[in-house]
Amino acid sequence: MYLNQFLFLSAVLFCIGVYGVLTRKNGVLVLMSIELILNAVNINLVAFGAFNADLGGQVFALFIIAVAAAEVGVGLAIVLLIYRNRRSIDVTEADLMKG
Amino acid sequence: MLSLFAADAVSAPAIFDWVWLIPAIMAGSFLTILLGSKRLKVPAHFIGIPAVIACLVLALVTAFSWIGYSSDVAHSGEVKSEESFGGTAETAGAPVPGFVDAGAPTVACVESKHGDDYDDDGDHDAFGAGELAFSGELELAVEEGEGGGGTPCPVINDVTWFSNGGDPEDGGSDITVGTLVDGQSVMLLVVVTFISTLVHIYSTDYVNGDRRYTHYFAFLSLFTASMLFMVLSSSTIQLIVGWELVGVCSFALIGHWWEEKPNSDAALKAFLTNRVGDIGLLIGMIILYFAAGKTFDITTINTMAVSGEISQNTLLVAGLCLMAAVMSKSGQFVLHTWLPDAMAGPTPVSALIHAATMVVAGVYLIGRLYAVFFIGFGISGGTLNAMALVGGITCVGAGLLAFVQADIKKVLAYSTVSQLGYMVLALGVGAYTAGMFHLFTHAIFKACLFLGAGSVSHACHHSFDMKADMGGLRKFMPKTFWTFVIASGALAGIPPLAGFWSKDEILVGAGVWAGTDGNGTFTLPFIFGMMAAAMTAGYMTRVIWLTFFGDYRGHGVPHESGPRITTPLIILAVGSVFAGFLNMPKPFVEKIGLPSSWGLWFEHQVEPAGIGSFPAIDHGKPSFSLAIVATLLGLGAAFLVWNYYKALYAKDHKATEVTDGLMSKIPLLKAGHTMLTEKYYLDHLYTGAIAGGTKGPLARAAYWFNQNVLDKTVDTAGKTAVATGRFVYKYIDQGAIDGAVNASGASASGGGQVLRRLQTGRVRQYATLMFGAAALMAAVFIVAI
Amino acid sequence: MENAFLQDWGITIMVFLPLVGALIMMLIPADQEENHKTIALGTSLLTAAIGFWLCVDFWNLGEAEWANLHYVVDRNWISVINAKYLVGVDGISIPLIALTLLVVPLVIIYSWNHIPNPGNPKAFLILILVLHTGMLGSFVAQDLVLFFVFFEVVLLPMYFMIGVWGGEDRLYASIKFFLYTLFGSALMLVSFLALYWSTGSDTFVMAELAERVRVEDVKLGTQVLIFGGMFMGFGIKVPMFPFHTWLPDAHTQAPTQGSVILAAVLLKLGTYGFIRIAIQILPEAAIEWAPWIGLLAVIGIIYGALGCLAQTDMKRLIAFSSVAHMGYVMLGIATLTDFGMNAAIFGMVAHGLITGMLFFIAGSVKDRFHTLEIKRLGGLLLQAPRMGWILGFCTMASLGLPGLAGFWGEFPAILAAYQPADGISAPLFRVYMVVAAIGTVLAAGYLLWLLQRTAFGTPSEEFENDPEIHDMVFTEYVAWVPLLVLIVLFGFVPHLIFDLTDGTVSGFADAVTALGK
Amino acid sequence: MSGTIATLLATEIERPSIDWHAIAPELVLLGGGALVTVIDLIWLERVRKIMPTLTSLVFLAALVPVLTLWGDADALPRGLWIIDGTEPSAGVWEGAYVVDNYSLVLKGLFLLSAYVIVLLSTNYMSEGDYHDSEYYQLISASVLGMLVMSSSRDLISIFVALELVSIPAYLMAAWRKRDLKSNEAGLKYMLMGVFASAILLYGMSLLYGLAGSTLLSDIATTIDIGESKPIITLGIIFTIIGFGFKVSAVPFHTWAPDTYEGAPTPLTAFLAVASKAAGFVGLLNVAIVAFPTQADVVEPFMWVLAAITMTVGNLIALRQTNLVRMLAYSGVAQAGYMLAPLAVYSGLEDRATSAVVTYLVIYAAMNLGAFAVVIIAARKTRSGEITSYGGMFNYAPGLTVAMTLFLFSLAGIPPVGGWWAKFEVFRVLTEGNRASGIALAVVAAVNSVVAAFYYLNIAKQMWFMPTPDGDNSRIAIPPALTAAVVLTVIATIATGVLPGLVSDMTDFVNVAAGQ
Repeated sequence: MYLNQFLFLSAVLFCIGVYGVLTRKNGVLVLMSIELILNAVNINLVAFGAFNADLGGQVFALFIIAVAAAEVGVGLAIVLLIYRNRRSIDVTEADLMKG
Repeated sequence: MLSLFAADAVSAPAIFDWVWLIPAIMAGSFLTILLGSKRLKVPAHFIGIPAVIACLVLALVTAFSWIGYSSDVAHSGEVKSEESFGGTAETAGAPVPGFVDAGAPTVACVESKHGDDYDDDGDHDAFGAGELAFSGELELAVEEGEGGGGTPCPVINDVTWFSNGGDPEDGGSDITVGTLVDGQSVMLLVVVTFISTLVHIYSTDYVNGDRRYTHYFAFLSLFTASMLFMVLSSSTIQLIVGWELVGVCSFALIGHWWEEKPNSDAALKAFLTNRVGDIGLLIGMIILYFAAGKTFDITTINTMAVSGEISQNTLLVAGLCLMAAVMSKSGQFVLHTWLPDAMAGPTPVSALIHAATMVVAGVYLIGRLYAVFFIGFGISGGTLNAMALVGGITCVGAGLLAFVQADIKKVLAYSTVSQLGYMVLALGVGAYTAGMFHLFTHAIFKACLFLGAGSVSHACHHSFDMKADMGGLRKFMPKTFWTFVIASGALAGIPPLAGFWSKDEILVGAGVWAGTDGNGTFTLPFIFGMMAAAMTAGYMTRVIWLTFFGDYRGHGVPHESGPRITTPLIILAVGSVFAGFLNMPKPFVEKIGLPSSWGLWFEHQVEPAGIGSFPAIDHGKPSFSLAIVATLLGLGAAFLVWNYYKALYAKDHKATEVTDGLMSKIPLLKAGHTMLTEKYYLDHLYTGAIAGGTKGPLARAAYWFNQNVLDKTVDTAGKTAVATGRFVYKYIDQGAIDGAVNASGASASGGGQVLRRLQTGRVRQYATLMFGAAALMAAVFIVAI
Repeated sequence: MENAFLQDWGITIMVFLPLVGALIMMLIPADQEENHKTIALGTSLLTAAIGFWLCVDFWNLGEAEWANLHYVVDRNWISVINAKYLVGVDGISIPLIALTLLVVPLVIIYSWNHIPNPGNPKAFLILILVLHTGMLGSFVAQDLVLFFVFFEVVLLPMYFMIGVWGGEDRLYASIKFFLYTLFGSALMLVSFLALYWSTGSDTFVMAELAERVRVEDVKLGTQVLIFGGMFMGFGIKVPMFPFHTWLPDAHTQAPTQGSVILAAVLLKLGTYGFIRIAIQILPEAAIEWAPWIGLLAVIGIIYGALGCLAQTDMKRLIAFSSVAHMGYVMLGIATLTDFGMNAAIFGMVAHGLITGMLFFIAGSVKDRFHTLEIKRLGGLLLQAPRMGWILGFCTMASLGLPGLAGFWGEFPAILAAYQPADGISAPLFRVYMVVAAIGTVLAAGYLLWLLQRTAFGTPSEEFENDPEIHDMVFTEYVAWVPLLVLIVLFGFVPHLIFDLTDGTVSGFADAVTALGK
Repeated sequence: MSGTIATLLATEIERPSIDWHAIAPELVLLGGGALVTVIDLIWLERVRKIMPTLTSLVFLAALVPVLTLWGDADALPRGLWIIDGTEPSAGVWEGAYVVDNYSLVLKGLFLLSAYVIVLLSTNYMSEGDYHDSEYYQLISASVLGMLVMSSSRDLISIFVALELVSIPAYLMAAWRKRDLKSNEAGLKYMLMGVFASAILLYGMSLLYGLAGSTLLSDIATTIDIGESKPIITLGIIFTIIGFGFKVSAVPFHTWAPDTYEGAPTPLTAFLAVASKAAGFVGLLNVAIVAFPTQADVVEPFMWVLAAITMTVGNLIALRQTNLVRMLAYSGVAQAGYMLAPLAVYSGLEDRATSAVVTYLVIYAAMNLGAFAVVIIAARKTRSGEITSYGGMFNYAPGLTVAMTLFLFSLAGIPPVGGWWAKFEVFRVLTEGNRASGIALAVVAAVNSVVAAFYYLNIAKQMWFMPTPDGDNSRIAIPPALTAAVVLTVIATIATGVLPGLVSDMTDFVNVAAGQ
């Protein structure tokens, strides 16, 4: 396997994730898109770690997984909160404050 | 310093060290009146009159001391001068290097001055009082000297007021004040205190009951003090100070009745016109300051001018600048317009300030810095120069204007302008003594005329309108009449009254008439002078007729004024008769069998001939034929006018002007007459230019003037300035400059408004912006780096 | 020798005492108005006592010593940039310090019964005291950073004074004042820093910097640029044309006390800065800039006068006259000669006294007539004769009448322009001289016109029988008389100031001369 | 295999000796926070009243080891492990966690800011219907993240610290559960935050890949291998963007105004001061420690970022009508000034760091003060509109004076602190005598004038305008808030009058070496 295959995969995932963040209205989907980006990062890290024969990349990836879980947890909580007050999880509707 | 001179040198009388007391007394009088009069419940004149009399006494003592001193010097000098002619300088008593003009026994008057500057802290007390009380360092340099040529040097008492820019050696300069006593200043000292005394006395009656009686006397005192301060100046900066102070007093007194706008307008006009001239004064003095090696000292400047250390070009430029000051202060064309307006002030003030003293300050200035003018304008051997020309034009131009005035004071005002022109003309042709002498005699008879006019108006319910409110007054007020006639005669140059002598000498000085040999041949000024001589007699005859002859045209019954008014008139009239005898030509004196020393007595006292600070001038030789011709011209003009009015009277007892005479028939004459009544359109010109550059025909300008400006005679330059000011303020200041500032603020604010639209409130767009910017920047940097 | 106590503490106590007073006042409830006035006055008088003691002690050092810094206190302040708490006074700071010490108590006395709307003497007086500290500090600071801080300290109180107690347009005026000055000082700061870097970056002390500029041989181009930054900073404060537009607004809208302080002291910070900092440190650049400064100065003279002639409001007219008068001061400075700079400092003091007085009068007129519109005024001499005469006196002083203080600021400046320092075009300055001389006519014009329209004539109908219009009151006498006396005193004894400043100024001028040759 | 296991069991691990003193602040905060949580769990409502007190005591307690560490200056810098003299027991992450002057100053700053924020929160939280115990625990957690951040010199720990700072803040932003604005604030902050950290992580992953190490100092030495410049650039820019979000640099600032406005005001203060400071610390760490050789990328990028940040922030702030929003934009602009030294940091790493930290310290004092006043004023006006501050001088003169001082400090006018912060920035910008630096200095100078305009606008409202409802009754200020205002006023004035107080602490030597 070549390193660039992983990097390419990661880049594609990253782009899909970004696309998702920028286009999805559904808050949960946005969070999932971000998860995609984080996984792209993880692939990068693991691949580079292997490439460099360094454990650091994998450790980093583990940390990211753990932190991502916390992030999504909090994120979902907030989305739920929004849903409870607005009966909608369309993030584009939240524009009370602007300017 | 004394040791520089021979052992038998004549020492200057002690009084010369104390002349500073004279202005100081008047300043004290001013302060006392201002602060104390009301509180002490003392009428203001109780303070003012004793003060001014004390000054008069001191001035007279000074004058007699000067006479004695100068004759002592002349006496001791005569002996020496004969020896010194042989070239033995050591016996001349002043073996001072430099400045010795070949042939002429010139005495340097300044060399000893800065020879040894010393701090004299012990002498504080000498100047511990009055306005010369300065704390800190006091440098006292007493300089006394006398020349071998028979004329004493000016006696200067200087204190160093302060130093600026370091010590003199390091390129700094000492600024000194002090007194300079010489013939010219002593003469003015006497004139000012004398006229001032009479005016004080006169005023107690004239302004009796005025609501600002105290204030009036206070300013009279202040004026006298300032005038004396200026007269005694030893440095140009002191002269400037005095010059401005008399201007302010003039301002305050012209505007004495400031409740009425025309009065305050006149005051403003006077002050502002003088300010215009002051530009020249300041610049001229500055040029001289640097040219003479950073000094304001008048004697030094004169000496350096004479010795050629200052180039003639510099002197010319400085002289021209100073001429501007002379033109404004002494009412020369074209800056004379303020002087007739200044008649808005109380009449005694007009007599004192606007006839006898302040207005001659310009003439005095020329005399004070005569070396500068004489050499700068190249008077010696000249035919025409700026000064003589200005003087000539003024004396004729103003004389013409005097013919068309209805207001008696205005006639006198224009006459004053004309006579001041005469004096300037005299100095312009190099007739120094004649100019000064005319100043002297004119002060006396013109003061008499003004006070007489005041007396007349006192009788005629405070009107000055000869045509409407006067006529036939000789029967009601004989004293006023006779004094007025005598003074008019003196003014018109009728022998043997005062004006005759002084005027004659001026005409002689022009050096045109055969055998007079002046400094040059000043043909044009001479013609002007002759014309003015004729005109003077003419318009004074007109005044006398309109005022004292014919029928009384006013209302009520006029009465003679009280003794406090008539006494000064009589004193001045006597003076008008006799003042001229002070400077009779020598040939005449010899011919009538008087001692020779009576001839040119005034000249001997006043003219500092032969000293290093005075230029070598030539004197014209008197001519009987010229005197006769000039007198005949005057008498002829008077005769014509007299007959004109007599004929008029025969037709209509109340008439004052011919309504269908030649004036109205011949267009040219009519235009000329209009020209005169409109005062040569000078006021129109100034104001017209301001108000929008009206360039229409003269008549339209006149009409416009009559309609719009007559009751709004704001100072001429003022209005342009105001208009310009408005324009600049509105469009440049508030428009462009301020606008730019405000606009940049507005655009910042507008930019903020636009940028706010970025903040849509939609999180998706935020994310897009964030990632878009990130991607864009990454792309740019990757490509660029 | 300096008094030992003054040597150690004199300046510091003088500068910070007002601040202590202000702190005490902060702790006292606002409704005890009398207490506040008493404390404020007491503080300012105490400050004045110490300050004048210092001045007298300085005077007694003798003329030879006046050129040097005295009572120097040198402490580390900000060690990372080696900025110091370095204060001291010499001949050119003493006159301005004395002026400040005099004016502030007078203003507080005047405030006794002239607290402008909306009242609240506590805050008002605290602001004056804070201003006091800032102004004194600026005049004693010998370190650029310290100077900068004091220079800026005066901003705040003045801003609020205009904004809270000002006239109808106060908001606009106060913000304009603030932003203009801030803009100038931002550039000034940048130029200070540039100076710091270009001279080896280890000192902000003015005298040392002057020395270093010479030793390090800083390039002329750099010097000129740095001078340019200072020029903006000081020029706005002066204010010089064309940065003057804040001044008329600020003056017009400020309460009387604010106007007086602004005219009497604040404007001088700019001109003082020019002499003390710009010229002392960068004489070479000063020669390059002199023609431009001179040009702007004479433009200011004429322009200010024209501005005055266009005014319909008494206070605004006086404000514009400041532009013209400061033009003379700047002309004097631009000559870079000792005579000119002496005149400039004299002009600062004279303008402070005279224009300060004029603003006092304008304030009192406003108090009585509730308007300053010249058209509606008139006949002041009839209704309040003493005030009218004082107005007349002040206009005379302001137009430069010899024998009064104004003359000595104006005439020597014009005189010095005839022969500027070596290296500066004399013909050019002679043209400036003529223009400046013409300015004196215009000055007479607008001032007398003002006098005529307000003091002369008869009162208009609306005020004819107004019972509110009365002559001067006690506090006005107390506040005004010292100023009037000094106007006369300095007119007759100008060397009180000239002698003081001469030594220091000659030193600066000699540095210029040495370069110009 | 078993042998291996046996060997493993038998082998004594040489446990690196941990420098407990060095990490004591974190430990105290961690332990204290845990203790507070336990107390809350046990006694519930009964201890609710004392929660803020307890939390603030925890912060102060954590400050003690910071001070002792500072006092033991000779032992600095120190790391997680004790390094004995003879044989360095190099741990895996040797150099990943550094306690030096720089980090100690920041720790002190974070703890004190947190203390003030607790003071600000006390009344706000207890008077609303909020879960205040949890709030304080979240704050403790977030502050712990900040402490870690200031010592972190490793990508992993920086990331963890960043998330530790952020995640509690997401929750707190949405704390007013029933308030739609607060929900929205939390949502926007959270979504943007996680997106930004995702981008940050992607950048970090690239950097890691090229350097082969997560340690910043390793990255500094190994990254400079020419051929992968585009990747390095991408990595650097993405990494910086992650922090750029945190410090609300334009154009990553968009969340800030909305979140500031919607979130509970004390939390806003927290975000504007502490959280932003944490972002700057991260930024400084990577820029100074990891990218000293990459100045050709970082500097221009920072230049652009600084210039547009201060300009856009100021211009938009000019048009704000809501005070909190205006403060948000002002904070954006202030971030621009703080970014500016990084535009010229190469060769001046220590000086740039000093300038930024000095700015952070002074900014914390003045901005917290401003928020304190906003919180107090809101108790009366119940509005965030700038116009509602009209006439405040009449009913709360002391507060008005305090607010004025904060505003003038923010505008950078002596003698209050802000001037020195700006001065330091200007000093760094002009120091190298580089055109870019001077140009940025001019931009900053012009901006500070623009900024003065809107700060003055508030001062104007308070001093010059009438009270909108005409109610000039005095307002009662709770002691906690009074204390907060007094503390911040003192700090603001002291830093301005005696800048040495800050500068002597922030005069760092050799930050980059982490030694």
